[in-house]
Amino acid sequence: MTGRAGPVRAAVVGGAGYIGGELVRLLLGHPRVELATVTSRRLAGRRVSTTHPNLRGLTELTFTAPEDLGRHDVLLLATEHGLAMGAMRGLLDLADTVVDLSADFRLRDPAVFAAYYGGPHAAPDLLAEFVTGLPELHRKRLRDADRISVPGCMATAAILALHPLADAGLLGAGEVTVDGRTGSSGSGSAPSAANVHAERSGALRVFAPTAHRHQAEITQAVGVPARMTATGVEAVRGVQVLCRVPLADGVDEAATRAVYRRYYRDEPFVRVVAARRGTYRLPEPKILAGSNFCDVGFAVDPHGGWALLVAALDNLVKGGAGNAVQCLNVRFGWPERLGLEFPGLHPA
Amino acid sequence: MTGRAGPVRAAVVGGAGYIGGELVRLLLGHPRVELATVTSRRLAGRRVSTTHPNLRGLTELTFTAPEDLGRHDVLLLATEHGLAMGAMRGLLDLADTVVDLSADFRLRDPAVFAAYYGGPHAAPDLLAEFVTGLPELHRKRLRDADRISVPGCMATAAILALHPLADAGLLGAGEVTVDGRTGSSGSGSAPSAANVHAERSGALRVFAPTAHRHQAEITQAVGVPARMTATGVEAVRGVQVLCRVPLADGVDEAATRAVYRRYYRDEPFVRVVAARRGTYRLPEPKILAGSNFCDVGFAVDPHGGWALLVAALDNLVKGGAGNAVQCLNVRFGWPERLGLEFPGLHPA
Amino acid sequence: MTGRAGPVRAAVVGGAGYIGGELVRLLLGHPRVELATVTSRRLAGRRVSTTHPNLRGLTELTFTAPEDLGRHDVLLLATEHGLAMGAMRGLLDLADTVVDLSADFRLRDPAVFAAYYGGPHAAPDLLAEFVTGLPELHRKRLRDADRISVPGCMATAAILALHPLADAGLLGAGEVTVDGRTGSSGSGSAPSAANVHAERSGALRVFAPTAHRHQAEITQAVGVPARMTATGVEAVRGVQVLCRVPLADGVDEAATRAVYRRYYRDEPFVRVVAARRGTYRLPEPKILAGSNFCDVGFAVDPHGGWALLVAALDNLVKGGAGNAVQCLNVRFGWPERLGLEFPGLHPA
Amino acid sequence: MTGRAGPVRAAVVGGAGYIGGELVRLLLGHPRVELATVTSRRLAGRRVSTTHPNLRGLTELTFTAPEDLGRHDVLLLATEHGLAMGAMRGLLDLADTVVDLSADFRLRDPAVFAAYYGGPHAAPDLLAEFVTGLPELHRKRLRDADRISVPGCMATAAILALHPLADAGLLGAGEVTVDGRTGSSGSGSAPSAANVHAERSGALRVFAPTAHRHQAEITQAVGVPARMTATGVEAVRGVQVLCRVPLADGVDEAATRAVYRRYYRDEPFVRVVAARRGTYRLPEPKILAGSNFCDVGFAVDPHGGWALLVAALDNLVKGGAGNAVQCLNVRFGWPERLGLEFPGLHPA
Amino acid sequence: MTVQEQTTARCPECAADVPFAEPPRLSELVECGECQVELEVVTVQPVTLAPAPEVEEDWGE
Amino acid sequence: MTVQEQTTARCPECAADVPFAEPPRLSELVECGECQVELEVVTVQPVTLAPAPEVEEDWGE
Ligand SMILES: NC(=O)c1ccc[n+]([C@@H]2O[C@H](COP(=O)([O-])OP(=O)(O)OC[C@H]3O[C@@H](n4cnc5c(N)ncnc54)[C@H](OP(=O)(O)O)[C@@H]3O)[C@@H](O)[C@H]2O)c1
Ligand SMILES: NC(=O)c1ccc[n+]([C@@H]2O[C@H](COP(=O)([O-])OP(=O)(O)OC[C@H]3O[C@@H](n4cnc5c(N)ncnc54)[C@H](OP(=O)(O)O)[C@@H]3O)[C@@H](O)[C@H]2O)c1
Ligand SMILES: NC(=O)c1ccc[n+]([C@@H]2O[C@H](COP(=O)([O-])OP(=O)(O)OC[C@H]3O[C@@H](n4cnc5c(N)ncnc54)[C@H](OP(=O)(O)O)[C@@H]3O)[C@@H](O)[C@H]2O)c1
Ligand SMILES: NC(=O)c1ccc[n+]([C@@H]2O[C@H](COP(=O)([O-])OP(=O)(O)OC[C@H]3O[C@@H](n4cnc5c(N)ncnc54)[C@H](OP(=O)(O)O)[C@@H]3O)[C@@H](O)[C@H]2O)c1
Ligand SMILES: [Zn+2]
Ligand SMILES: [Zn+2]
Repeated sequence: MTGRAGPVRAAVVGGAGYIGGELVRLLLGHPRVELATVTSRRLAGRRVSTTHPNLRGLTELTFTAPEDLGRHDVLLLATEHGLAMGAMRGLLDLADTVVDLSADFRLRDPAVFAAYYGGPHAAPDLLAEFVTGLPELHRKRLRDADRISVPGCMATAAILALHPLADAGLLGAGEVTVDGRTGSSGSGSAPSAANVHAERSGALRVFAPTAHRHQAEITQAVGVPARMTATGVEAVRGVQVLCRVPLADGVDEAATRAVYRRYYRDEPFVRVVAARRGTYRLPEPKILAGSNFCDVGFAVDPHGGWALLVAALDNLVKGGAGNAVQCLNVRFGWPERLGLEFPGLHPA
Repeated sequence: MTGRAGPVRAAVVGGAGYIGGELVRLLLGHPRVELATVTSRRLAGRRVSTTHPNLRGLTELTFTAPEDLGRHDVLLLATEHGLAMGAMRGLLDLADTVVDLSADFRLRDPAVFAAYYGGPHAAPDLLAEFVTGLPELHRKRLRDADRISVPGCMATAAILALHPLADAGLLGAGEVTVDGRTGSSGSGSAPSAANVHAERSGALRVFAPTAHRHQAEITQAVGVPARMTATGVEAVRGVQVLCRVPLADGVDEAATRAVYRRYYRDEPFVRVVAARRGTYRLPEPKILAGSNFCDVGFAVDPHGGWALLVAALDNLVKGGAGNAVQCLNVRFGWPERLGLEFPGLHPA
Repeated sequence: MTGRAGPVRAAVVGGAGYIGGELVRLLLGHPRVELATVTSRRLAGRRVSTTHPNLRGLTELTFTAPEDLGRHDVLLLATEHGLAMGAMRGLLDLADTVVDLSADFRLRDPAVFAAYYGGPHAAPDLLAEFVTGLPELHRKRLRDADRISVPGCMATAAILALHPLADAGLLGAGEVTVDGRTGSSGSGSAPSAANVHAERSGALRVFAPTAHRHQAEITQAVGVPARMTATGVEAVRGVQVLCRVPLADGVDEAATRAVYRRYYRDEPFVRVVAARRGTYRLPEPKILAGSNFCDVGFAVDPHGGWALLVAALDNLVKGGAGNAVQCLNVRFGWPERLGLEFPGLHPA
Repeated sequence: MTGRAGPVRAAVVGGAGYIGGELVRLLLGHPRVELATVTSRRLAGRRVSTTHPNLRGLTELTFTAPEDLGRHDVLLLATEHGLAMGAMRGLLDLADTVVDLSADFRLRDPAVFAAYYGGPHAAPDLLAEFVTGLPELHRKRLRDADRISVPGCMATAAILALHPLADAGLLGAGEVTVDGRTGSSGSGSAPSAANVHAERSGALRVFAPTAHRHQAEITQAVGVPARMTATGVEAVRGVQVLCRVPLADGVDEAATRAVYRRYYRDEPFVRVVAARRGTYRLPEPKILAGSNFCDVGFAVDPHGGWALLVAALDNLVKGGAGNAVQCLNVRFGWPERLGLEFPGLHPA
Repeated sequence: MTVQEQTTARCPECAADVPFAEPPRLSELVECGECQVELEVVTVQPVTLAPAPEVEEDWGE
Repeated sequence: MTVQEQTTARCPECAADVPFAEPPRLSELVECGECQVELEVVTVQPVTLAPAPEVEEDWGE
């Protein structure tokens, strides 16, 4: 689709949470979008900038009760998983374009969904209508997609690390393992005994030792079975994944580097980071906070046979809200970087 | 009182919280105390070491419901403020010696209590029976005290910083201001929107801009009016106070140092820290985590007239549980350092 | 001055440091500036983005040796203090407009400079030519200023907190005290025994107990003597100041609020933050990282007579590089927010 | 050997570093050891407690120049790797018992040493004389060992995680991978561009993507080839390792648990931590700071075939100085917990 | 409607003007943008505000 | 000058193309943009690069 004239009117559903707040930040700064409505059950009537104090002075919006949500051009859903699948039919009546950031429409196979989310899907027939919101893999289909499902934060990082090698046929036979590390915002804003500061601070919490849910998304996207563990680390924002992969015979560092360079040469938000000198040789999330970059790197074992792939991103940006905005840019034919220019900070 | 033969049987009331857990840790390691009971409303029947995982392998104790609490030699109360004053009469029947770590019996004047805690005291007649559990000021009275009220964490630091100068008559006329900084464990273990990790992490939260409650304790102990602000800082444990004081005419650094050295020469748990070289010149809490030290230092303005006093401690140890154990050591005639030998870590 | 057509060619001198890197980030994103040159003694020939890894993919610039620096429209100096004053005459030949971010030209009185910086100024006759780079106080003069000296990070926060009350005549007689708290980037990027991670991490380091240098800048700007202490806190970026001020008779919260609201109503980068509810009631730096906001708030003692003023900013942005860019925007007649739109993050 | 009467006179060589400081802390608190000497090249003549401020008030020792080191009963070497192997012959003349905490005498095979440390060993003939200082594996030999080499911090954790399964024959065929995570104190106290606070803070630095040195120690101890990666995480102290292992046919969680429980039933410093409820289900280092515990846990994939083993410890205690003291306790026939009673803190 | 619409009212806590998007209803709750206090509309002509009863919020440490 | 200018050379470490702003001089040092290795110009016609001798950089923990 080509660009359109007036601003696109958007609503964020579930705007009091962390993904919701990040959507609000990005959409307020987006020159082609008019953020008209932000919903919250708990905080209807309250100012958005009290909950998200970085936005003070930038918006006078107050939260709208979900039942008062009217028609918009685009709905972005930032609700906890399990909600969107039940509400989707009603929501599709309210907008031509719906972008779901929850987990509900990420897996194409309802049986896989049931296995990973502990129950049947509430709208299995809609699953096929959703396009995965990852421009690096699905840019073409996203150009006219009106049901978009944004992948999980660690899944996005792992897919962007693994896909080039898989696609180029450089993976050898054998197991792919994914070790995810995530900051505390990855589990949302609701207080609990596990995320109170004194308990969560300084944690190295192996909360998913054998089969993190995102492994299903990774396998679906990359086509190879992955085993995924995940650890909560000391950070608010930020995700890093380490993928250990077998390499096909004779694949060395130069071949690996060539694949990544070619694959991501024109991507606006993926950088290949695999340096031999300096302090920041492989991707790290801390310099990515607030930015839409996913940094991807690799280290090939000098004796050959396997490599460690490393990817990092901000879970709330490229791992969620920023990626959703990038999808909108693709969908509406806008420049893909629009509203997503912030590069991240150093030092940080 | 002189030493006694058998172990003292102790119970911790409110042992699922942070002060309660620290009492459990210290009493389990105390050679003269038998920790017989730890109560919790919410967790009765559960293992103490599930809540306080540092104690795994050290105790098989489970939490007891408060209503099942029987007779002990000593009760240590670690409940949120407001509870002990109502329950005190009943508790006094259960033990000869009661040490209250909550705020309920710290202020001798019920009117001051009411002004600072927003309501009348439930047992004003008992207030006078309590001795302030601060051996540095009240060691003699503590030797046979059976109702002991341990001061607040920031109050303890401020009192130990201010008292020597006040006592020696070195304070000038004018306002004393106290700036307290505290880690997140200072507000207890109950999750809330304000202390969820992503919100509390990296905070510099001026939560008491004009009159923190501990200023009433400071004024009571030091005899000069104090104005106290308080800020939550990025730390789990640790308190630091900065006291800005006017000095009497002619008081210089040498005179100040002499007072502190004399005052704390024989104190087992107060160290005078005011160095002119090195990285750690004035007291900092990070090297005190787990230790019962309160470090006290000062800097006299080169042009005279005022000084900055600095004190640091671990809010859960010298600012609470450790101080309570030190009081027990005094009360039962044991060596004052018993069970409190851990010096803190460097680096930390 | 009114706007000009072509881009302004700028050079950053001392671009390998933290202020230098932040200038590079902001100028690369500025639509009216062409960043032509970045100098470094140590790293001449090396890529700028190896030192500042957030800028990977955004620039191919390499560092230039200082002796190879040629003519530009604007020079921005980010060298350690003491360098600019000696080099200034030579630098003034290389550009019409020079913005110094170091401390060398902040104090108008050479005697005050000597007292605070431990030696005579190397170019005292140039001091009067510099305009203080704080648009909130000097916007008019900055419109055609070609020698601009950007104030210190904590000084900026304190001045923006104090100036409205002083200007409105609401300060009472008596001492103003300033308590500054700063992250580790405030002392630059050179490794030392004091800022190695294991020592600096979790610090509450009272490194300036009696007279931090920025107090001279505050006194110069606000016209009242200030006593300033400073503490290094656990953070990379971020400054917060607490100013305790006496209030003139009868000044209450409503009067105070009215002054701040009026004073900062049209300021693009100062927000008044003094809420009675919510988690973020007074200014905190963590939500300001990367942003050019200075948040300013206050709490008036309910019994009257004094107030606590609180201000927060990112030391590298509004406390340095961002403020410099804002000055350029004023100087060249561009919209004042240009290139400075990033609002900061929540959670952070 | 059985216990001896008088105190053992000990010297710490390299006492200004982090491992050295931890040895000083532990030996000062050890009832059977007299810490007579602490050496430092750089700081000879300076007070030990200026460098290690947690020890203020606990020792009046000053650093001794290495060349002035005289005879002692025990020498503990805490120098950077590469030093001990050259100096060992001279040091063996100065004491009957030498405990080396550096990497120099950990590997029995000089060829392996050369491959991992980039050069030939300076005293290959001495390698066989050293007993690995890991009581859990070598308690019997340590009882009369006079040359003890303490393993690396991450190696200790990985060996304690892997050895029970390997020993019991429960490992299947296939690759063992070890993912180590370490705090900043693991790389010592010397300042560098990589460990300055603003760079190292919040890091997730994959500094050893393919073959960390400790993998040679792990393979030597466990008998299976291991591939080890390592990441620097935000922490000062603390190490965690995740080992992904293939399981022999039919090995399930119950069998795994049985092996660990049996293996570590009587170990004073290894706890099996693999809970299904609570916040701390698998080992985490933050509650172990200062303690000599190594917590070991596991999660068996519900579909069988592999398990994730997790171990955590304080790199300076069980990962170094504490382990060395435990070895001394074994060697001199003292109770194995002596001087190592501190259990760690919660919250932390 | 002929009633003249009042678009702001004064916050009783901090004296700031609190704007209304539409004519307020009695008992409606609004939040003051200046001090974030929750306010209740207690009269509508003219519009006056009073602090809404609050669940005691614990912010202490 | 008639010498044809070569504007890039191959990094011997990672095979990336390393660009030059101007004709390189012998022994000049350049940094590979891909892998950040420091390279020395060892011949100029054609331009070839070799890893520059490095002070051993300690990056370990
Ligand atoms: N966090 C991430 O990194 C991330 C990344 C990608 C995708 N996602 C997905 O995005 C969705 C939202 O995730 P999130 O992290 O933003 O979750 P969240 O912070 O928990 O927010 C979700 C919703 O929960 C409610 N909520 C927020 N704070 C609450 C509190 N303190 N108490 C009670 N309810 C509260 C709010 O709705 P009401 O105000 O209506 O009650 C909010 O809109 C999820 O489906 C998640 O899977 C998250
Ligand atoms: N924290 C400090 O630094 C400090 C220092 C000195 C004195 N004090 C004083 O010591 C007393 C206890 O303080 P604290 O910091 O230990 O408070 P806390 O952690 O909140 O514990 C107090 C009690 O609250 C209950 N509790 C704990 N966790 C909870 C949760 N997640 N949800 C609901 N209830 C929970 C528990 O009782 P049940 O299991 O019975 O419900 C616990 O025993 C207070 O009076 C305080 O003023 C504290
Ligand atoms: N940091 C702040 O928050 C802040 C705020 C406002 C103003 N300022 C002022 O800005 C100026 C620069 O401050 P800064 O914080 O950016 O200082 P900095 O990081 O130390 O940088 C200053 C210069 O020091 C050199 N340098 C950087 N890293 C080094 C290293 N690892 N070893 C040796 N030299 C190194 C570099 O010059 P070469 O490459 O040429 O050697 C660099 O350009 C100062 O005058 C300061 O007062 C700072
Ligand atoms: N850190 C760990 O977690 C750990 C664990 C197990 C084993 N180890 C091993 O223990 C040994 C010592 O490690 P470490 O971590 O204690 O190293 P470290 O802190 O660097 O100390 C080693 C020695 O380096 C010198 N040194 C200390 N600070 C310095 C500074 N700021 N500048 C220059 N030199 C300085 C000191 O010797 P002088 O005063 O004589 O110059 C010090 O004794 C190493 O062989 C290491 O492999 C370490
Ligand atoms: Zn108001
Ligand atoms: Zn290269």
